[in-house]
Amino acid sequence: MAVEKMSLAKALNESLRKALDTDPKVLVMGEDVGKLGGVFRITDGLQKDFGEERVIDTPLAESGIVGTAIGLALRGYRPVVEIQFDGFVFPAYDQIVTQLAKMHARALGKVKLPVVVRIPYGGGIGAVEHHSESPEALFAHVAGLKVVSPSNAADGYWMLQQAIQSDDPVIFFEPKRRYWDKAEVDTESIPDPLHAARVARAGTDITLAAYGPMVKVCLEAAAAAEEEGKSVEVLDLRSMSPIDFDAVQRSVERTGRLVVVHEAPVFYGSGAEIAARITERCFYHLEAPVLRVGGFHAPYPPARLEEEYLPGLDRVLDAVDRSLAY
Amino acid sequence: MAVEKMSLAKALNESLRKALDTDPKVLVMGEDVGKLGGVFRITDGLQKDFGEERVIDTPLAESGIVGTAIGLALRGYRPVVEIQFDGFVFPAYDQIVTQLAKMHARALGKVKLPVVVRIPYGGGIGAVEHHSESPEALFAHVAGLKVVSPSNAADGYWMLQQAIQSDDPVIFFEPKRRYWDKAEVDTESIPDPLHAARVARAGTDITLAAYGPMVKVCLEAAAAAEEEGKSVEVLDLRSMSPIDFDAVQRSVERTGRLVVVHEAPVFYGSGAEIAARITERCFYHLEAPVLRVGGFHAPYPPARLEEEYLPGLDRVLDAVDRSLAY
Amino acid sequence: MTVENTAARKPRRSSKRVSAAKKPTSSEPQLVQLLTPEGERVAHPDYDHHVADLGPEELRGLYRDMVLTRRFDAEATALQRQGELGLWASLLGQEAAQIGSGRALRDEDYVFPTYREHGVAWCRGVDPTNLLGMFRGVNHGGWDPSSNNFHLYTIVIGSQALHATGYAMGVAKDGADSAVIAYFGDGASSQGDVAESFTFSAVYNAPVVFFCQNNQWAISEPTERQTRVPLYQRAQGYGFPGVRVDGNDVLACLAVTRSALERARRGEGPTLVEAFTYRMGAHTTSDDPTRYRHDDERAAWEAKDPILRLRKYLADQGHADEAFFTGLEAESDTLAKRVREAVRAMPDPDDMAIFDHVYADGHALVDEERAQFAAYQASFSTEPDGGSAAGAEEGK
Amino acid sequence: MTVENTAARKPRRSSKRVSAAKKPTSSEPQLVQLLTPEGERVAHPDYDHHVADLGPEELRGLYRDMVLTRRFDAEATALQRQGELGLWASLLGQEAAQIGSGRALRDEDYVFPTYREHGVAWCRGVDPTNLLGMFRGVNHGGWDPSSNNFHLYTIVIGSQALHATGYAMGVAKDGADSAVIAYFGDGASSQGDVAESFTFSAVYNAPVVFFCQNNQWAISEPTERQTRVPLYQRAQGYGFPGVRVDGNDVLACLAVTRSALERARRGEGPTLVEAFTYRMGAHTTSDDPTRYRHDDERAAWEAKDPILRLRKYLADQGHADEAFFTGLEAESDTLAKRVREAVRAMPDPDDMAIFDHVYADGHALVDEERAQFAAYQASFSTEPDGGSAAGAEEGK
Ligand SMILES: Cc1ncc(C[n+]2csc(CCOP(=O)(O)OP(=O)(O)O)c2C)c(N)n1
Ligand SMILES: Cc1ncc(C[n+]2csc(CCOP(=O)(O)OP(=O)(O)O)c2C)c(N)n1
Ligand SMILES: [Mg+2]
Ligand SMILES: [Mg+2]
Repeated sequence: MAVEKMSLAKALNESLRKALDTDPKVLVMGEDVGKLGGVFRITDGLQKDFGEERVIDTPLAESGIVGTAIGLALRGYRPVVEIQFDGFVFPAYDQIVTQLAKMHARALGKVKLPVVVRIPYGGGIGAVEHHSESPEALFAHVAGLKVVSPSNAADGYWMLQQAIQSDDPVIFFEPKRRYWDKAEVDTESIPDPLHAARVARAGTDITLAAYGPMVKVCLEAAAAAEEEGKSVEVLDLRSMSPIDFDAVQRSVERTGRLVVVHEAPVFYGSGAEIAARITERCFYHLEAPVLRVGGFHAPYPPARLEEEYLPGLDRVLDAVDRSLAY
Repeated sequence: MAVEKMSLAKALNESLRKALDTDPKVLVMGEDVGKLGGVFRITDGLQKDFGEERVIDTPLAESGIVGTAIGLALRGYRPVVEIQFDGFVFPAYDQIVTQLAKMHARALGKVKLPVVVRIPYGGGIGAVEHHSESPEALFAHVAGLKVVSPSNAADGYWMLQQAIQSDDPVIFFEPKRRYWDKAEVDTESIPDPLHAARVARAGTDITLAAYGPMVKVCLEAAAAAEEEGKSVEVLDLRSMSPIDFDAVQRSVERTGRLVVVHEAPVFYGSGAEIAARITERCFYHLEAPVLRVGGFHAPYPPARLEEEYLPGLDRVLDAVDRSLAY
Repeated sequence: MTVENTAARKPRRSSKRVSAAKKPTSSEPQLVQLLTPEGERVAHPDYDHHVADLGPEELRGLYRDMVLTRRFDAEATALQRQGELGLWASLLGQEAAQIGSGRALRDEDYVFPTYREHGVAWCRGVDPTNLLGMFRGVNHGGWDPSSNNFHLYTIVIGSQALHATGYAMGVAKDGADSAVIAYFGDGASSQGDVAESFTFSAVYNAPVVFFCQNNQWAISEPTERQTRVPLYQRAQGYGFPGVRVDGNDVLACLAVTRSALERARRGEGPTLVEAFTYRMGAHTTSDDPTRYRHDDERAAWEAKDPILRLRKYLADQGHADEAFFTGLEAESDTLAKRVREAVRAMPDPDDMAIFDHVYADGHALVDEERAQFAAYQASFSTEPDGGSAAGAEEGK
Repeated sequence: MTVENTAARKPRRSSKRVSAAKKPTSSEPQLVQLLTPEGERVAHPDYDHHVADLGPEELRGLYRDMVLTRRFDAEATALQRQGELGLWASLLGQEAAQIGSGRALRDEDYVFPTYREHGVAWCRGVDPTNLLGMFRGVNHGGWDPSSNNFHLYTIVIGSQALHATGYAMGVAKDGADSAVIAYFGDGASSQGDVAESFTFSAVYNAPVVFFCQNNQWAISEPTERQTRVPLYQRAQGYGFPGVRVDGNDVLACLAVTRSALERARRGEGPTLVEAFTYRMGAHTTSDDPTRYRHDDERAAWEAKDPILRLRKYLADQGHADEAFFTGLEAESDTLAKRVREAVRAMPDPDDMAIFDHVYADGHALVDEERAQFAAYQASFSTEPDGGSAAGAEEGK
């Protein structure tokens, strides 16, 4: 049977397993991805089944992990790299920005860099510093990278398949606090394109655009708003680079209002890009300015404050109300 | 005499000299900053006059440079670090983002990090890869950092003074293709606050907001537009974090139109943040969507294409026309 | 006496490998040891004089430090289980490495720890409860590093080695008669930042000691995933000495660290100390070591316990009587109680603390967001005209 | 014969330092040399057999490689002066290091260069004009690395050491009988990436040779700013061998690199080769070395010229006659002419190339921006209804 209910974590694990099984060039690399199966168990059992040559525990050096993955890609491999937590991607940032993103262009297309960098990201799990960040804008600004984030198990399974099959480097942000959320996964369906947004809930009064962990919050907000008689459309953007602006435009042309929601700080965040572009595209359709709900311009706070820091139901609804009040 | 006409390069050099002279805790560190005086000669003569203990040639390791600067700051020094070119800041990105930006908050204010990271940035000098980039958004998104860029010699002198005196880490972007542009510098005047925007040219029909290398282009565009009977206001933002939104708002409330111009790629760039926020603040004042003129979503191209890639007079005027056509 | 690394030696003698012996190395690493696992004091020509000043009182002091540290650590683990802490990184097994090196420091020396140096913090006089804030989730550290010359815990592994090097460069510039010590783990030794700190400290001859606690594991990865030769040898290639010390021998750790610090203070530059020890517990309370290592390995290291061997020595030498040991137990209980109570009483930070200390000199956007958030929060308040859900509920 | 590093030896003998001798090191570094600056062949027990196969023809081949490379390099410098190139990084003085190591490679071996390995490129059969595109500013490299197993030039120093290591890990996975070589400079040796590549290659036993051209300078910084001991010793601390070779001796460079490559292919893992040489020219055509170094230093190294010593040897041994040398001069002229013409004929890229190859699988925004830019460009076209300035002018 191709349809099974599973958690996002399990879906990602199944997806890696399938990739390793199908393509001998696929490798899984990272810290503790072997026997431990990764700190979130996304690679659980893979080393046991595919061996140490395919599922590789690396030295603790993120630049080294991505740098050697680039070399392996040049040799014809398709490395899927795990960065243990969002806050630890920065030692690899130079390799990602100056090498991984640019080498294809540097070679005028003569080399391809099919490297996936998986990053569990975002807050909500009560963790210590550096374990709850949402740095997606820092990658989406960089040409040469593709940046995506699934919000549910089915997308987790399929988007990871597509990312691995992509000949471009993909930064794959996994919403860690949704790892244990279950959904039906049809491993034989034909998935949406990797970079297409999806209408997660149809509505007519206002559009909420989100991705990753915030899709669930937006769906809850939409349900709550419905009780107040407001019809809220929720778009799951799925991709932060490219962004499916056409889908957002279509929705905003109908609703006339847009709120973008993400965990990352609002300042210079993806909401800014969406607001700027959609305002340009839909200037005469917008009844209110595009509003943004997201993190504050502050380091991700200690765990006991994260409930306040993270955009939740109430903050989303507040923005919906503010938008509708225009 | 306190007023002297000098190049931006010379003004920066004088500013460093004054800081070294005034405060024994100020240090200058970087690759080739000693005998060579830096590849752009911004530190010319400083090691000769202040010695190797104050003007320090470092090993070729940017993470090491910023990381040791942090340690020196903890010891009470005020290091002014030079990154040789924009494209070489990324090996230091981890230290900047996870340490320099966050340590003050981590200590609940009990330590201060008065570190200035000087980065010659932007294109227009016909250089090879990695020597022409504008990565300011990648720093402005990060809380804990301040990000500024002077557009002229007088601001170069004073903003660097202020950055060095700041108890916060400041990423100081120097528009390298303006290094040789001269202006009057009054070394005894009272400067504007570091993060205040400045009206570089008053106008009534439309506002251009820019910083660093693009201010000159915008001023030229404004002059050209005047010949066509359009009154263009040019704001020199000077600071990308914080952004002086009040100043932009004041201007847009008068002109009703805004074009943001920068060299950095438009996608997820500072123009997005400005467009989003100003649209929210000035929703009923805007006669046209905020337009953005900037780099494309592509690696900075080889030198022979940079004239096309860089926003020039014509592309700014085109945006002015498009805005006015709304 | 310099003895061979016993973990590596046994399988060589029996000429077949036992599974727990996971450190086959090409060259036989030298391990500085002054106190055997059996509690026997052995002589070492290079290091004896560094502990010659230790009388019974000082030895009891070291013992007390280790016992109290272990007790504090156990209490913190318990507090995590009880939900009072979100996480705890136990130092169990590494007491000698931390107390030995920590007690080698002078007041004016400066420490850059990782996230596990609770024993070093103890030596610096940092109130143990101060360490718990970040693990409880009420702050990211928050203590004042300059009060005890003990920097904040650093979670991004290896970063602090550069801070230590820079700080030491500053110490040298100041002509101060002090030194700096940077702690990091075997796993962190692979980070480029650590290598760069070796380069910078060597080139500038900075007065810094790199103290690597090789506890054999970086979460699930054995040290072989980081190096194929003993870690202390890394220093050589950068032009400064490296030494491997028995990390479960508090005397040897004290002696070796004192020697390295003196060298630094004399202006002879950096030293790398590899304390060969063992992480007896899980990586953190979130970790499950049964997935990747065998119990027999742990058992082998239990026989080398740092506290037991000093206890034997103290008892054998008549340096401590039963009253001392029972008194210490009572003191441990008191400490544990104090910590427990302090943690439970630790208030959650105010919501608005999110906006505090982002900048030293302020930032317009932070001010704006703070004001907006305050207004937003106030909209849920109980004021009669509040239209929010909270207000409505209160108004029933 | 293993000789002492002569730069360091002289002052020791005279027991006072001359200013040009800027490498006082604690231990006397060993330098592998097979051909003295005077063109004398000296024996070396470890390395002689690695060049035993070289007959007169092969020796003339090495000579020819060095001469043509130098000539190409000089032409490129001239082309920069004439404005045909925006920049040039000259390899002058480093011909032996590059030709020696480059000729040690087999076809199936793979090279990761910096930005200065024009001689290695030559050995790989890369058309020299291919190298000039990036320096002219028409591309960022653009050649196909797999055609000659010669990767693109990498400007961010040190990065490519990791790519080489990863590639070598792949070679090992494939069970292929080949090896990888990574070039970097003395300055780049300080980068964390280089250290991490040492760690990874050692841990995975990757078949990679790290070839460090220590040309004494990193722009204006002498090697002492990067290390206080000879660089080849760095490898030791990571558990693999390091060797210093006379980088101006093409035979020694060939022998040492062959030996290291064979070791890699045998599955014995990485080797660090430090080629002790000298950057005779400026860092690049943008640099002004008079600001930071003395002429006498350059003069001392001129006496060790890599080409001259092989010429002497060839002549002394009767391996080459005057006809060979004059023939080679003519060949050099032809090469220079071909390069000059090719560069001058090198077209500027089409404006729209900005949008090419950003992604392999496309990206909606790139497509959108391409279309917008094309329309914008077209608005300046000469079409009668064009309202732009350009159109108006044309319409006059
Ligand atoms: C740059 C970075 N990458 C990954 C992590 C996640 N992480 C935390 S501790 C740890 C293992 C560290 O091992 P080691 O350095 O040996 O120290 P130990 O925990 O054994 O004391 C890892 C991988 C991190 N904190 N920082
Ligand atoms: C990461 C990085 N930082 C700085 C630079 C600027 N830069 C280019 S070459 C160079 C000196 C490199 O010296 P070395 O490694 O000795 O190589 P050489 O040029 O002598 O061949 C520097 C600092 C760079 N290219 N990359
Ligand atoms: Mg460890
Ligand atoms: Mg060099």
